[in-house]
Amino acid sequence: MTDYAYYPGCSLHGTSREFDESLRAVAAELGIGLTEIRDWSCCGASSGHTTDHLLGVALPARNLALAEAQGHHTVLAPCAACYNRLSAARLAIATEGGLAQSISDVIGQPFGNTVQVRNAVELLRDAAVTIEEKAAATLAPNPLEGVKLAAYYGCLLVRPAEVCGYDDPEHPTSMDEVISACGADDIDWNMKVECCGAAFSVSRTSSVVRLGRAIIDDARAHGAEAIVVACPLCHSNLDLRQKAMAQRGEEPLPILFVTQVVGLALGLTPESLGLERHFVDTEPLIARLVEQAAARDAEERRVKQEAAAKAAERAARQKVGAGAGQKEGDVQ
Amino acid sequence: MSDARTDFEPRITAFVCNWCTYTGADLAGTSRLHMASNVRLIRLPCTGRIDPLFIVKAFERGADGVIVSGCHPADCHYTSGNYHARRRFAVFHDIMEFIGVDPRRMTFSWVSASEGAKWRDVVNEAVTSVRDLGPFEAYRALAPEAERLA
Amino acid sequence: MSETATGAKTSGGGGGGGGGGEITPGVKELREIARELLEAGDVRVIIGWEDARRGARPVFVTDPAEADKLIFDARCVHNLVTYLNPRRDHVAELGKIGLVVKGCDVKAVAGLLREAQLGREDVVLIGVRCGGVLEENEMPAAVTLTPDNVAPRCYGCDNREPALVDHLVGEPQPEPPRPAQTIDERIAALEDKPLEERWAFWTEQFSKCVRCYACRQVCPLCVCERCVADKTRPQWIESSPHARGNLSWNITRALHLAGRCVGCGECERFCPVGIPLSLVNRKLQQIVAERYDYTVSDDPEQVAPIGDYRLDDEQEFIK
Amino acid sequence: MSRIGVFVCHCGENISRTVDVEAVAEALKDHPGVAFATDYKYMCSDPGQALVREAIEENDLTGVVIAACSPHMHEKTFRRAVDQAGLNQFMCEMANIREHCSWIHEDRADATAKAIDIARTIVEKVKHNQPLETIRIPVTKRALVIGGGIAGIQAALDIADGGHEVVLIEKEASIGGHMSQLSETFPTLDCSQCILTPRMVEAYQHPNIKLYTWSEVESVDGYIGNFTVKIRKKARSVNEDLCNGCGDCQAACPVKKIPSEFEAGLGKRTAISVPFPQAVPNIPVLDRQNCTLFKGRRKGLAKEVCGKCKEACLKGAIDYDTEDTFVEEAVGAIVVATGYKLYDIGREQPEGIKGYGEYGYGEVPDVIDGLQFERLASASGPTAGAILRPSDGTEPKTVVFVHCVGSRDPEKGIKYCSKICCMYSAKHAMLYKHKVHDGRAVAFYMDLRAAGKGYDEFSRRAIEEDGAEFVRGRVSRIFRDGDKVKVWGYDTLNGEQVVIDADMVVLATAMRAQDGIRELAQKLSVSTDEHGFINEAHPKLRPVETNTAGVFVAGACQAPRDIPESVAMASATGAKVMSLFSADELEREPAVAIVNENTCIGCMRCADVCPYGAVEQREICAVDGHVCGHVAYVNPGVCQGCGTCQAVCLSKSVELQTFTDEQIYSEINALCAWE
Repeated sequence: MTDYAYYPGCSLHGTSREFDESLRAVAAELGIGLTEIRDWSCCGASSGHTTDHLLGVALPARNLALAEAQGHHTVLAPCAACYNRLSAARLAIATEGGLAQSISDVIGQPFGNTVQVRNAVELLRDAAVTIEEKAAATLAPNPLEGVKLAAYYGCLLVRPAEVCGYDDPEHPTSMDEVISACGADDIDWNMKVECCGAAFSVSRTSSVVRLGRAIIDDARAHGAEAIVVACPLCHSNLDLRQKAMAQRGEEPLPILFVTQVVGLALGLTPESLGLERHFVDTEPLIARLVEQAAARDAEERRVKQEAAAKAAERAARQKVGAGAGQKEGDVQ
Repeated sequence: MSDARTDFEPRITAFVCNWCTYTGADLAGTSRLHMASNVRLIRLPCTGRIDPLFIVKAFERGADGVIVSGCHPADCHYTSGNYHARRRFAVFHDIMEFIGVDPRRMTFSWVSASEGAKWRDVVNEAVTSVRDLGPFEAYRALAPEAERLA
Repeated sequence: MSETATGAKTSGGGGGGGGGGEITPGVKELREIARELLEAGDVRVIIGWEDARRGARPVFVTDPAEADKLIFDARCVHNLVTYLNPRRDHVAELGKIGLVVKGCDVKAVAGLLREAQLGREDVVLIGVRCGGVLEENEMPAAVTLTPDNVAPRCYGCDNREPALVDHLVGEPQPEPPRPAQTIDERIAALEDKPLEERWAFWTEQFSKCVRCYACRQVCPLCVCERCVADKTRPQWIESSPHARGNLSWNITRALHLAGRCVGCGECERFCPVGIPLSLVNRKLQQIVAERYDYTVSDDPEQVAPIGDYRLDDEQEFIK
Repeated sequence: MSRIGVFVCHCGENISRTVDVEAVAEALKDHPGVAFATDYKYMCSDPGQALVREAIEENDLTGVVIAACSPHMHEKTFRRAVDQAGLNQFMCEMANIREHCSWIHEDRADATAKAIDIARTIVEKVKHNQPLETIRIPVTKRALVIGGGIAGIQAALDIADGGHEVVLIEKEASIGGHMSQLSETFPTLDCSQCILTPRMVEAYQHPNIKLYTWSEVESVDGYIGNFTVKIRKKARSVNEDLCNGCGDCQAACPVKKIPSEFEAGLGKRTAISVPFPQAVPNIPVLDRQNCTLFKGRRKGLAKEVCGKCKEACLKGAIDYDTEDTFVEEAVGAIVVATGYKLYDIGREQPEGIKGYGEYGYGEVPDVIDGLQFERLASASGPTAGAILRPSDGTEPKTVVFVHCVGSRDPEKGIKYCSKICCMYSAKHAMLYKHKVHDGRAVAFYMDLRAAGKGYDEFSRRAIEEDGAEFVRGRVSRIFRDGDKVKVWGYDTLNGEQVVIDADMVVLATAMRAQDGIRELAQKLSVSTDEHGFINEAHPKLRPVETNTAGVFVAGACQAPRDIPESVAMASATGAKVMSLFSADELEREPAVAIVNENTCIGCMRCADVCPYGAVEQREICAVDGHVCGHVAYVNPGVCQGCGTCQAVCLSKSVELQTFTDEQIYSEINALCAWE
C-alpha cells in the first residue's frame, strides 16, 4: 500500500468537494493511502506568485515543509493549480541560488526540498494496470465500455514542461491512458491543452465563454459524450458556464473528474463519487451508460449460452462416435 | 646532487606519452612556465607502452620518485592504450603500496597537449612531496655490497 | 573428511588390500573411470595421486591394471595441472592425458585454455569433490582436517563443484574448517602496519630468495618459453640473488599473475626458503576483485581483467 | 662501438640564455661512445644542418643526437639532413633542451646539469637505435563508394575520371538518391532531374565504374590501401543481363496499389517495378513482400498463384528463385556517402525523441512533409506538377509551411539545425506561388538561415517578389476543421496569435542519419556522433576524412548538407582518394611492433589489447612441416605503434621499433649518471 501526503487545497474542500470525495473513494479501492497534511495552508495560486516571487514560493514551500516534517516522501496535489505551484516552488528552490535558505527563514522551519509532488492523473496513470484489472473484476458490467470521452488537460497540469515534465506539454496522453484503462474510448481531439480562461471566469466572462465554447464544440465534433478533467477550475468553469457556452438546442456535455470516471469503472456508486454535485446533470448520461452496459452484458451471456449448448451437442455426438469405434475395436 | 649537499633535491624520472603529456610539456616550455628542474622525461609513444618494470628499474637506478603521465581517458591517440595502462598501474600501485613503497613516490596523471600549466603543477607537486619523503635510501640499500662500496 | 581419510588409509595399505578400512566410493569411482579410460585408449596416461611411504605423491598410471594405485584424500595437495604446462612437452609426448583435479586445480586448466596454451580435447579431466587439503602433505596417512593442519587457502573455497571436468567423483564434502588464521586476516594484519614495517617485512622475506625459480617451475600458469627473468639485453631483472634483484623478480612474478593466479599455493609450498608468496598472490586477487569485480573461475570463456578495460574504471590514484 | 655525434643548439639565445651550451658539448665529449660534440647558434639553419652532414662524413658517425628543441618541432628536418649524409635517418634523435629545459628553468647551473642529463639519455638511446626502412604498403588502386546519391555519384565520377576503377554500391534499385525525388533546386530553380539524370547515366556507362544496385555492404576487412569488401546483392528476381527495361512486366503485374516510396506515398506502384521512369539501371525489382506469387508461397500453397510478369517477359529475364548472392571486391579506399532520411514525425519515435502528435501528421491527409511536396511540384510526379492536395485532389488556396519540425528543438526533437529547410521551404513557397497565382503561402520560421551563395537573395525573392508571408514564430497545433486544416501559431514579431484556415500544410521535417548507419560505421570501424552522423577526423582541418585511414565521408551522412556542399565534399573525397592512389605504395614510419617467434607462446594477450586488430594468429611449422604451434604476428600495415602489446607481453616477445626495450632501458640507466 503506497502512502501519500494529501494536499487537497482550497477547492477540494470547497467548490470541488466531489473531486475530493471521488479521489478518496478511488484511492481506497486502489489501495493507495492518503494522509492529509496537518495544518496545510493556501498554495498561493494564482494571486501569490503574481504579486511576489518569494511569497509565491514560500506559500507552497510551507506545505511541502510540513509534509517533509510529517515524514512523507510524496505529496499528492490533485488540483492542477496547487500541483503547479508546489512543483514550481520545488524547482525554484532547487535551481535558484540562496533561495533555499531564505525560504526556510521565511517559513521559519527547516526544509530539505526532498518531497516529490504528483497530481491525480499521474497517480492514476501509474495505477492504470490495477484499474484495468479491478474494473474487469467488478461483478456489475462496466458502464464505461466503449463510451467516447475527451481528455481535457487544460494549462496547468502539463505546462510548463520543466515544472511538470511527467507528460508531453503539447500532446499529453496520460489522462487518455487512464480513460482507456477504464474501458472507455479516449477520443483524439484538438483542444486537449487549450486554455479555458478560468482565471477570468468572473472578470471577463465573455471571453471565457468564447474559449470554453471552442473546447466544448470541438469535443462534441469528435463525438465525445463527456469531457474529463483533472482541474477544479477547468471543471467549475466548463460545468458552470456551459449553458452560456452551448449553442442553442444542444444537449449540454457533462464534465467529469478523471477520478469519477475511474470510480465508475471500478463499480462505485454515482453518489459516492459526488456525481450529483455537477451543474450539468450527469444522471441521464450515467443512466444511459448503465442501460447500454446491461444490454451488452445480457447479449454476451446469451451468446455464451448458445455456444455452450452447441459445444455440449458436439461433445455428445463425439461420445457416440467414440463408442462406435470401441465396438469395432472389440470385434477385432 | 651529491650527498655532500645538505638540502636534498629529489631525482624524478617521468615516463610520458608522446601525444599528450610530452606535447603538454612542450607547451609549458613555449609558455615559459617555470617549474622544478628535478624531473627527467622519457618519451614513449603511449602510456600503453609503459611496463611497470620501467618504474622498478628507475627506482633501482636511484630515482627517488617517478611520474607516469599520458592522455586523458577517451583522448588516447591510439584510442585505448591509456585504458589498459590505467588497469596495469592500478594493480602496480596497489601491490607496491602493499609491499611498503610510499605511493607518494609514484605520481600518475593525465595531462593533455593543452595542459601545460597542469604539467607544471604535476611536476612541482611531485617534487615537493618526494622532497618531503627524502631520498629513497630504503631502495638503494638493497643494492649489492660491491655496488654500494663503488 | 573421515571417509576420504579412511579411504586413503586402505589405499595406503597398497593396492587397496590391507589396512582394514574400506575404500571410499569416490576413490572406487575414480579408479573405475581411470581404468576404463586407459582400457578404451581414450587416454594414454592418467596423472593422479598415489600413496607413498611419506605421503601422497603424483603418479603417472599408463597400465589399466595399475589404476588401483590412484587415491584421493586430504594429502593430495599438489596441483597436477602443472603437468599440462606447455613447458613440459615431455609429458605431452606420453600421449593424451587424463588428469585428476581438485576444484582449485581446474581453474588453472581454464587459465591454460583461456590463454590458448591447451586444447580442451587434449585432456580428460576427472574432478574430485574435495573438502580441503592439508597444508603439509607429508603424512603417512590422511588425518581429519583441523584448523591447525588445513591449508589456509582452502577456507572459503568457491569451486567445490567444478563445472569444467569430464567426470566428477565422490560425494559432496563438508566445508573445510576455518584455519587458525586466514590468509585475508594475515594480509589485513600486515596492512595495519606502517609502510616502513611492511617494506622491512617484505625486503627481509625477498632477500631470502635464492632465485631457484621453483615458484615459477611449479606454477601451472607460468607458461613462457623464455621467462623475462632469464632475458638479457636488456636484463630487466638482475639475475644474481641479492635483495634488489630479488625484489624486482618477486614484483614481476606477482604482476604477471595479476588476474591469472588461481591461488593453488604451489609456489609457496615449493619455496625452499619459505617466502609467504600466497600473501602476495591473494592480495592480487583482492585487488582485481575490488577494482574490477573479478574472481578467477573455471570458465574458460571468462575475460581476464588485465588486457581488458572499462571506460569508467576507477582512477582515484591518477591526478 | 658506436660513434655518436652530439650537436648542441643555442637556438639564438633561447637555449644558451639559461643553458651553458658549451659546457653541455664539453660534458658530452667525454661521454662513452660520443665521437664528436659541438655547439652551434642555429642547428636548424642550413649551415647548422651542413655542420651535421660534414661531421657525419668526417667522423663517420653511427648516430646523431641534436640537443635542441622538441622533436615535434624539428625531428623531420634533422632526419632528412642525416639521410642526405648517407646515414640512416632513424639513427638520429633529438634531445629536447629547449621546451623541456631552457624555457622552464632559471637557475643556469640546474638547467645546464639537466641539459647534460637529457643529452646523455638520448645518446644512450641512440646507441641502441637500429637503421630502419620506412614501411611500404602496396595500394590497391580501386575505390569503393557506398551510396548512389548525388554525393556518391560525384565521388565515383571524379575518381573514375582520374583513371581508377570504382565500385559504386546502392541499396535501392536505382541510383539517384533523394535528389532524384526533388522537383527544382534552390537557389537557381533548375530542375533536379534535368541536372542529375545525365550524371546518373554517365556513372552507369563509365568504363571505370562498376555499379551494384539493390546491394549492401556485408563486411569490410583489411586496412588503408588493402580493403576487402563483401557485398550482398539482394535477390532481384530479374536477370540484369537479360532485362532490356521494356516495362512489360510492370504493365502485366496485377498488384498495382502499392504506395510508391519514390513518390513518398503519394503515388502507386506495381509489385515488380522500377522506382521511377528515369531509373538507372532501368531494371525492375520484384518486391517479394507485396507480390501475389510470393504471398502464395509464404502461405505454402501448392501451385504458384501468379506469374503474369514472367509470362509477359519476352526476354525470359524473370526468375522467381534467385537468392541473395555475395561478391568480394578488393579496394584501397572507401567513400561513405549514404545520405540522410527524413524525420518521420507521425510514427514511432526512437529513444529521446518525442515527436509532434499535435501536428496531425499521418492523421490529417493534407498535412504532408517536404519530400511529398517535392513530388507534388515535380513535373514527373503523381500530379504531373500540379499542386493538388492529397485528400480531395483540389488546388489548395492557402498553404502553410512550417520550418524546423524536429530540428532545433531539444524538448521534443533534435537539437541540431537541419540546414536545408529554410531554403527549401522558401523554394516550396515560391514554387507554389508560381503555380497557384491567387494562392496564399504562409511560412512559420524560427530564424531564416540563408547563408550561402545566392541563398539570402533567393529567400528574399520568395518574400518580396512572390509574396510569400513569412511569420516568425512557432506553430502550436495543426488539426482538421471540416475540409480545412487549422493552423494555430504565434507571431513573435507582432506578439499576437495567428490562426490560419489552411487547405494544406507542409512540414519541413528534420534531416536524420540513415537507418543502419551505425551498423555500417561499425563494419568500417569509423565512429558516429550521438545522432548517428559519421564523425569526421577533424571538424575543421580534416572534414572529409574519418578516424580510420583510407575511409572518407561525403554528403549528408556526415551532417545535414545541401546539394552543393555534398558535391563539394564528394569531389574532396575524390581528391583524397586520388592522392592516396598517386603512389604505388604507402610510406609509414617504421614504428611498428615485431614478434619474436622463437619466444612467443601464442597466448595472444597482445591481440586482446591491440586497438587496431593488427595482431593475427600465425601457425608455425616444425622442420618436417607439420603445424607445431601458433604465434602472434603483427601486421605492419595495420599496426600504428602504440606498443601496448609489448607492455602486456609476459615473455617480452614483442618489440616496438623506435621504442625498443633496449632503448628505454638504456635511457633509464643513463639517468643514474645524475650528479
